[in-house]
Amino acid sequence: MLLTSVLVTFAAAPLGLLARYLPRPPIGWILALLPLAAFAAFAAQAPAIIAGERMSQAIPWVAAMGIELRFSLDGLSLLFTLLVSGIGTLIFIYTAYYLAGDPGMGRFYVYLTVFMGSMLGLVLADNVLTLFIFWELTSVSSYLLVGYKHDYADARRGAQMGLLVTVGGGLALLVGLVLLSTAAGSYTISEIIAAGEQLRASSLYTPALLLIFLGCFTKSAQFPFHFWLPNAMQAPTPASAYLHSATMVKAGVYLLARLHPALSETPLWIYTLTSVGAITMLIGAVVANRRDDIKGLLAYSTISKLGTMVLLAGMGGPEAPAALVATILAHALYKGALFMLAGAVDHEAGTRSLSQLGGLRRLMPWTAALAILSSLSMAGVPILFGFVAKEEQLYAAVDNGLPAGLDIVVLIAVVTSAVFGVLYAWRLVSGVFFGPLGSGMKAHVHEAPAGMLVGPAVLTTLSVILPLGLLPATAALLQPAVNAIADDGVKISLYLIPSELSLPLILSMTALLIGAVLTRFEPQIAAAPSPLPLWFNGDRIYDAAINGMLQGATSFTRTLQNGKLRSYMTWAVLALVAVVMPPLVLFGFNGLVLPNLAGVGPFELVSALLIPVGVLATLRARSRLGAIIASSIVGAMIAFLFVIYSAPDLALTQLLIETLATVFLMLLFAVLPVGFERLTSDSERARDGLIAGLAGLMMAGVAFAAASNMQFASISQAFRAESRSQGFGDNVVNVILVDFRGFDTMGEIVVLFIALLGIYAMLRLRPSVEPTRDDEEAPTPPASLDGATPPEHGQQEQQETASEPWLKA
Amino acid sequence: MSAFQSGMAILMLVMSLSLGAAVWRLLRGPSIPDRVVAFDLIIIHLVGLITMFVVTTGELVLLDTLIVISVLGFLGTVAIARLIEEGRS
Amino acid sequence: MIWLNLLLALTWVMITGASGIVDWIIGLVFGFVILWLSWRSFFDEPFTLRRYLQLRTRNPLLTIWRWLRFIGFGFVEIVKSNIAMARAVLAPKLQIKPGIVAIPLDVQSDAGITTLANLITLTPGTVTLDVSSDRKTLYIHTFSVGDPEQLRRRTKAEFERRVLELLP
Amino acid sequence: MYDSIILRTVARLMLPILLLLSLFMLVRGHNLPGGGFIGGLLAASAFILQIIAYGPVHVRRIIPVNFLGLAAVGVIFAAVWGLIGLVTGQAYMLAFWLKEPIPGIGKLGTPVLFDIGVYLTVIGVTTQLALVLAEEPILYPLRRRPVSADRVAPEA
Amino acid sequence: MTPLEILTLLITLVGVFFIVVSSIGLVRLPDLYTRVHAGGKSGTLGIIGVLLGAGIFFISDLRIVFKMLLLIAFFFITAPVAAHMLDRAAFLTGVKPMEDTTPNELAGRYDPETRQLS
Amino acid sequence: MTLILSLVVGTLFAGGIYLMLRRSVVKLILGLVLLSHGANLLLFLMGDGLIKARPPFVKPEAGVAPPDSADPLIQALILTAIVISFGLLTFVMALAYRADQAVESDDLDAMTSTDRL
Amino acid sequence: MAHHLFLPLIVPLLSASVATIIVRQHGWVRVIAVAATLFNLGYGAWLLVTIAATGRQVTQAAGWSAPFGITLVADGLSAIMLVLTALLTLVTIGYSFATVDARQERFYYYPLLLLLLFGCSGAFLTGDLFNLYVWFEILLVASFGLITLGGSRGQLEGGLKYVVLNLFGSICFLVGAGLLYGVAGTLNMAHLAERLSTIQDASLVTAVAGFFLVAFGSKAGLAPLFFWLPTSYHTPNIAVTALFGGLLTKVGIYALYRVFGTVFQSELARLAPLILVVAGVTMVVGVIGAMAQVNVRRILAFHIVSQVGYMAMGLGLVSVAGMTAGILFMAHNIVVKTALFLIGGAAEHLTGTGELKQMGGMARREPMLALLWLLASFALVGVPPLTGFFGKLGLIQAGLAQEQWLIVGVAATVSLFTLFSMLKIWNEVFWKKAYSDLSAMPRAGVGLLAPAAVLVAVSIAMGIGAAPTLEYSALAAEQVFDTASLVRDVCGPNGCEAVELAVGH
Ligand code: NA
Ligand code: NA
Repeated sequence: MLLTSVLVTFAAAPLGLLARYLPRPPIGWILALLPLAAFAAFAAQAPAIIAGERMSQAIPWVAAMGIELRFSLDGLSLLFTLLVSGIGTLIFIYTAYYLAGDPGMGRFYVYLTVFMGSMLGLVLADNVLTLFIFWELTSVSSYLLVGYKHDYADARRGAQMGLLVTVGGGLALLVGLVLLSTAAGSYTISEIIAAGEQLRASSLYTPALLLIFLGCFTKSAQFPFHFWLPNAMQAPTPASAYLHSATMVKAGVYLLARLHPALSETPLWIYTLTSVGAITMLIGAVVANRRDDIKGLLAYSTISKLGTMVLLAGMGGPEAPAALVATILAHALYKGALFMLAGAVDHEAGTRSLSQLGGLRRLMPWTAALAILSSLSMAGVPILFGFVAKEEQLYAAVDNGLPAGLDIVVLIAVVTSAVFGVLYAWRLVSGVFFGPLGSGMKAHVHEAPAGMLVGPAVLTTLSVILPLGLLPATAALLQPAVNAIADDGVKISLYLIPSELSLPLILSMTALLIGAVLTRFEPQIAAAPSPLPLWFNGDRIYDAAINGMLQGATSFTRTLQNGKLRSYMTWAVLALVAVVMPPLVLFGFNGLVLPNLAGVGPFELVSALLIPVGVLATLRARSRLGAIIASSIVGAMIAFLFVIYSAPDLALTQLLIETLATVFLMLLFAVLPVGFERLTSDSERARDGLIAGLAGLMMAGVAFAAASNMQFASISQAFRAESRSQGFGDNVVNVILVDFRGFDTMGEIVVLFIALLGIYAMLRLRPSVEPTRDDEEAPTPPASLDGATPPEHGQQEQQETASEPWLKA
Repeated sequence: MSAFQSGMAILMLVMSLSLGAAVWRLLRGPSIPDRVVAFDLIIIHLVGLITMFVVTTGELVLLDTLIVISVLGFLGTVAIARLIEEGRS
Repeated sequence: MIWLNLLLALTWVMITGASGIVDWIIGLVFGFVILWLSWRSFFDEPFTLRRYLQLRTRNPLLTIWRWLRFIGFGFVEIVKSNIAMARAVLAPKLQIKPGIVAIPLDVQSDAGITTLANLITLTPGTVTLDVSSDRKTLYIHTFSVGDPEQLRRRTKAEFERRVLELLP
Repeated sequence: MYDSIILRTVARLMLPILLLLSLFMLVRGHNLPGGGFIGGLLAASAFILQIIAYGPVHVRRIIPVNFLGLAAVGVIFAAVWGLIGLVTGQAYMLAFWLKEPIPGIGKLGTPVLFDIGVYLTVIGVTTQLALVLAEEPILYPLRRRPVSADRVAPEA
Repeated sequence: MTPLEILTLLITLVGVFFIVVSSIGLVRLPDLYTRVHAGGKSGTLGIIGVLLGAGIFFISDLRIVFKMLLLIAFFFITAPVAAHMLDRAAFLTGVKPMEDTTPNELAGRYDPETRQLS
Repeated sequence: MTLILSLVVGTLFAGGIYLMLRRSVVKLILGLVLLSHGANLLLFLMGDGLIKARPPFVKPEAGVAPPDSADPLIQALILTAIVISFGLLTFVMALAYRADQAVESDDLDAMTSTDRL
Repeated sequence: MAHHLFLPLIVPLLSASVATIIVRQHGWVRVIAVAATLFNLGYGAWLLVTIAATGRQVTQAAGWSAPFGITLVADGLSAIMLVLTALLTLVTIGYSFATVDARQERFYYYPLLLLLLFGCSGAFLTGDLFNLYVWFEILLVASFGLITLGGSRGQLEGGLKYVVLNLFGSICFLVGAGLLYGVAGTLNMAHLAERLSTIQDASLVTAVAGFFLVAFGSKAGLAPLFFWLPTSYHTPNIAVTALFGGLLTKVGIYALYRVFGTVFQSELARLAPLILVVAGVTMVVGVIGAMAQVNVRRILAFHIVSQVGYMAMGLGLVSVAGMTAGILFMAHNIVVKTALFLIGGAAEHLTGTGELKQMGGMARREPMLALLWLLASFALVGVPPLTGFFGKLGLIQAGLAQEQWLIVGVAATVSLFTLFSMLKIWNEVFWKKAYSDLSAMPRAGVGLLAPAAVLVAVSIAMGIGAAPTLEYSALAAEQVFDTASLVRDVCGPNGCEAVELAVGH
């Protein structure tokens, strides 16, 4: 069933394209059946899970890499699957209204469905690599959703930013997970968790954990990676509501919670998560109060809450797991609703700016009512579920597992964030729904279509009714999740009114009070100087990093890939020297004795020495022709050496080729300017001379070392012996060429043949801008250049086409 | 080494030195045709040296290279001379 | 052409060093194929058997004799020329007064002009520089020009006459 | 107009001689220096000498061979004999020899035929290359650029 | 030494002598046109001498003798052509003859455009 | 002689590389030519020693090539390499010529357009 | 004796030669090209299965016993490369039908493609070092012809650098082969492995191995030898770029795997740190270059360089796991890279330019093309469950297993930058609004889409079927390292020293 749910979701994704042909609200209700079915299926498992069962399912995939499609459903997974599919159902309905008439709606549903499948896979996965695969898929589908309105630069930027940050973190996560699995000896999550003791003792623990943190922090928008989340608000609101508040951003928290039993309670875990979580929580809370855009406000409040969750995951203490689970649920309920309502407002009023909105409570009464209730939940006002969760947070904060000193700091931070939470909830409500009518709104604003309010209504209702009598049931549902996080029998007990006047309750009330008081000073707070230095702005750093990288890359590439062949050649030669020279010098001359020069005949010596002379002449030649002739002497002398040293075939071939090459070279280059221009400076020459000299010395060394270091008998003896008897030829070289190694020769003539084709095409097929005379038509010679006929034949014949192929005839 | 071979060896050495002189002209120029004349003469030297080498060693197989070398010496000289003309600017 | 074919066959037999009847036949066949291939470099008209078999020389023996005599003459001239050359080159002080002299031509055939030019080049003190485009003048470079007129006369008398005999 | 009578006459004379020499190199290459490559290159040299003396147009006219096609045929000719081995269920290029040597030529077998393929390919490739290169300035006369005098070595 | 060897040595000596002469000529002579004399004449005779020497040495093997004769003929035919080509190329590319080259009846006879020689 | 020829190989490589580091296309080609000469000569040294006047041909009387004759295999390899590098070099020549023509300069540093940023 | 190994060589060769002769009959030439390539594809697939079932396939050219004759050996790696080469060529030919103009066809475009196929297939099959050199030259010169075909200024300029630098690499190869023959006296790879395994400690052989490292590294495009690639790959026909982009550098990698995995085993261990450094630098430099570029094909070209670094990493880890991952990565990259070039090229073909700043609006105009691009680029970046992920994961796992933290870190980081520059193309070409009215632009027909779609489908199939793909890669990697069985297969049970020159064993 687990596997089926994930696979069916993916398989059903193309169904979303139906919306392309029917971009009207009813399609949303139809398509919502898919997440609804999933919700129903998971909900059906709830009793069993509550009863303490655990479902598992696995099919092998790439066993050799440790990848196995292993899924398992426990309390934590159940909570998330219910959130994903439940809120998914509402979003699916909402979308059809929000995007009504948009031709891209089909695409949007496809992305949404893929996302849902990925998210389900992620929370169900019981194999780290499978988890990672779905993790990445959520990033990708999120990218497509954020960039849905890709005609706008901001949408592209937001999408790209989110993807780069989350994928970057994902890569770290991947390495971390592999390390973790290496340490645990298994890729199965449940087995990894079981190996907690062993893991914490492993030397891989620290690197693995840091890398996993990186993955979780980027995904869950923790400081300093939080900046991508507000930019992801470029997504159409359904996506924001679904991904960026209710589900995907919690993936990082989910993973921390999932690994909590195995990896927590070390200083690294505690301090990192506590500090990052607390900072994120505070920054989010503060900045949310400075945003004018309602989605921006909600995004920062989400960041703040994510920080809270990470803090709860890290701080330890008996209440923290329960508080974490409650917070996840509460946040999903009110934030999902608020986002959808913000979308409704945007949809109807045509703006999301607080300064341009106002007084909508009369024009959009239902929206206003739902928004107010959810905001109260967000503010933690009693009898709403947000209050219950906040109580839990404060309990956890009061009774945290941190060392003295730090515990107080964390407590203060939690309270402070609660204060700010009241403040931004108030800003949202008062700014949008109260006061005079906003200035920047559309002319005739009216209530959003009912379908658009279904989702918010359901979620808000839950926020309201859960505390009204369903708390035990909720607690029962959440208990298995808590068990998954904290295996040592931590009990979750949710309550609306505590039995006694406890410190958390006092703190909660105090925070509400202070928050209420501070609402008086809201304009001053919004206008107050930023608590963070100006440069310390994720957006700006991101942009600067991107630009800096591009500029750096450009100037680096310009320098390196500068288009100059000689510079590339220099690299190549230096590479050769660098690779060959050290081993040659170190080991190449082992056991060599200096050669005996006595057997060298004077006339061979003269011939051999004429080669360097020819080389030198080629180098020093000041005209092309001079250089060509000088170099051909080199070839001739080499051929001569071949003759003397018993290689007549070689000498003949060498000479023939040498001559033909010279002729070809002359044919092509004799017509160009004859003299060489002086193009390089003396210092360049000196440098090149040094490089060339070094390489030459190395070649001499390696040649001599190899020629004096023949350790094995060559196979050529067999050819000498068998040339006549088996190859029926006396010229051993030729027998090798046409028989023993005739296959080489075949390749060789093919090389010639291909070279001909290439040269022919290159010379005759010109780009159309150049004067073109293609193909084999024989050229008509201009009178000045070529003698067409020998004089004694008198009359000039009519030009035949030389392509007259007797071969074809 | 027999007296005959010694004699030939001396002659070959002389030829080698003479070859050096021709190469000197090749390097010295000054004009391109000067170099080509030297090239032609160098080929002649090589033919001569190989002939004498064959006479001393009796390795007749090497003799067959002479024809080709001569042909190529001619072809090369003529080609260069001809193309120098084409290329005059 | 058949003569040339025979000549090629002879060459074949000589360089392969096998002189059986089969070798002659192969030489003839190869020669024929080669001549057929290079036919158009000798004749304007396409290959015909009649043209191939046509004999130009009436008295082959006489021709051969004349050629041999000519070669002998040439050889002697060449040796003379080289001794003169060696003297000039090896003299402690170079004494050369070069000049370029035009010589009017009577020979008109390609082969004749070429033979004459080569002969001039190989013989004392002179190198053929070029032939005028109307093939009426031969330009020669001479090592030590005395009287240009005398040079012209001598060349025509000693060399061109002999060449004209063979190749008009 | 390049028209040295002397060169042309000699070049014409050389054509059959060099071709004969090239066949000689081909035929006896299995036993003495030579072979398909050397023979082919020599034959190509014979044609190239004609190109030098007469120019490519004339050579195209007097030797109306599609050399590119010849090269292709040479490759096919060289490759195809190897198939005998393959179709008889043995290795490609396995040598098959006639029992008795052909008088005047020597022992004949598929390696010799292969060598002929090499010969044809080399002739085709080399001659066609020379022709194409020699035709180049005729088809595309070069636009000359002035080179400032002070930067050029004062030679030639 | 057999008489054959002596003869070979002598003829080869003559050949080498002339080749050396041509080399010296190449080095010593003042301008290209005179150097062509050295290369074209002495070089040719020299190589012919050397080839002849070899021909005599291998006189018993007619095949070799013939090859040597073929080579000699080849040099006879081609060496002057090379000399002619070089002189002509030099003249056309503006290689100046030495100063007291008189008369110079070729001067100005080439058409600069068509390179036709009148 | 091996040592001397090794040094000769070294000069060929040094000269070739130096020429290839110049800016003229013709020098580039000549550099390649020298380099392939160097490679061929180096290969030649890798045979069974430098053997004078004993080419690998079957002696009619023996029926085999003398065991101390020159290494036939390395000769065959060099021959193959020579021919291959002929094909490639010709290609380079034609290409360099065409590039020269298209750019209207034989300065390699003028041929940087495809890397321009 | 598996004489059938000659078929994938002879068929393209003869087809190419015949096609050259009848080059003016375009229709027939196309038929020949497709038929020959299909044959190779089918044969490759058959060989893939056969090798999995019965192991290495060996035959001897002209029947001469190894190590005297030239051995053809096909193992898993050969078969993978063979089949991918044929697939790529086939796809490219299909794409060429829609994009290559008739003039180029007349100038031997298809024969050259077939000859490239011939050269690559030969390189993958030969078991002889010098013969490998010959095959390298064949495929190089065919690639020279293709890259300059068309003769535009860019092609000539880029082509010159391509050719010259590759020739330098070839010379290094030749010298290396010569030196190795000098030292070890043989050319057969099995025999070489047998002989060199008796020299365990560092020696001259290590220096000789350096020549091969430079030679193959330069074909593969490793730093600092890659410069020829970005300068030339964006200049020819799109189809040619696509084929080269997918295939050619991988031939260099193949040779590195083959020669260092089999012949130079102890040298490989010695040079491993160097190879890893080179791999890392290559990844980084390549991706930096890609970030700097503003042209579709030039970005992709630099990516080739960067990704070759990953394949080199697979070698540098000196383990079966590393090479397995390397082979997997290579197979993935061959397919995906070509797909990307084909898709980006299609956009270029339709828009008439490859400059990012002049393109746009393709996502709306050509959604199918956009989808293909998205899939292919995510595959390239390594987004699971597309192919690239498994290669990357394999490398990371193998790297961590060898405790090579640094290279793993570099590999992971570089893939993020790869994503970044791929997004650049996606943003500029597909997502961004068109600058002008695209309604006059031609539509992407089947001819443009189908070839890329085939490759993307293959990539997805390789991702879903990652298990068998990985298993085969592992088999291939094991075969590369298993010299003992290689010697047995090639020279018989007594080893190569015991063989005498004769026809057959
Ligand atoms: Na753009
Ligand atoms: Na764009």
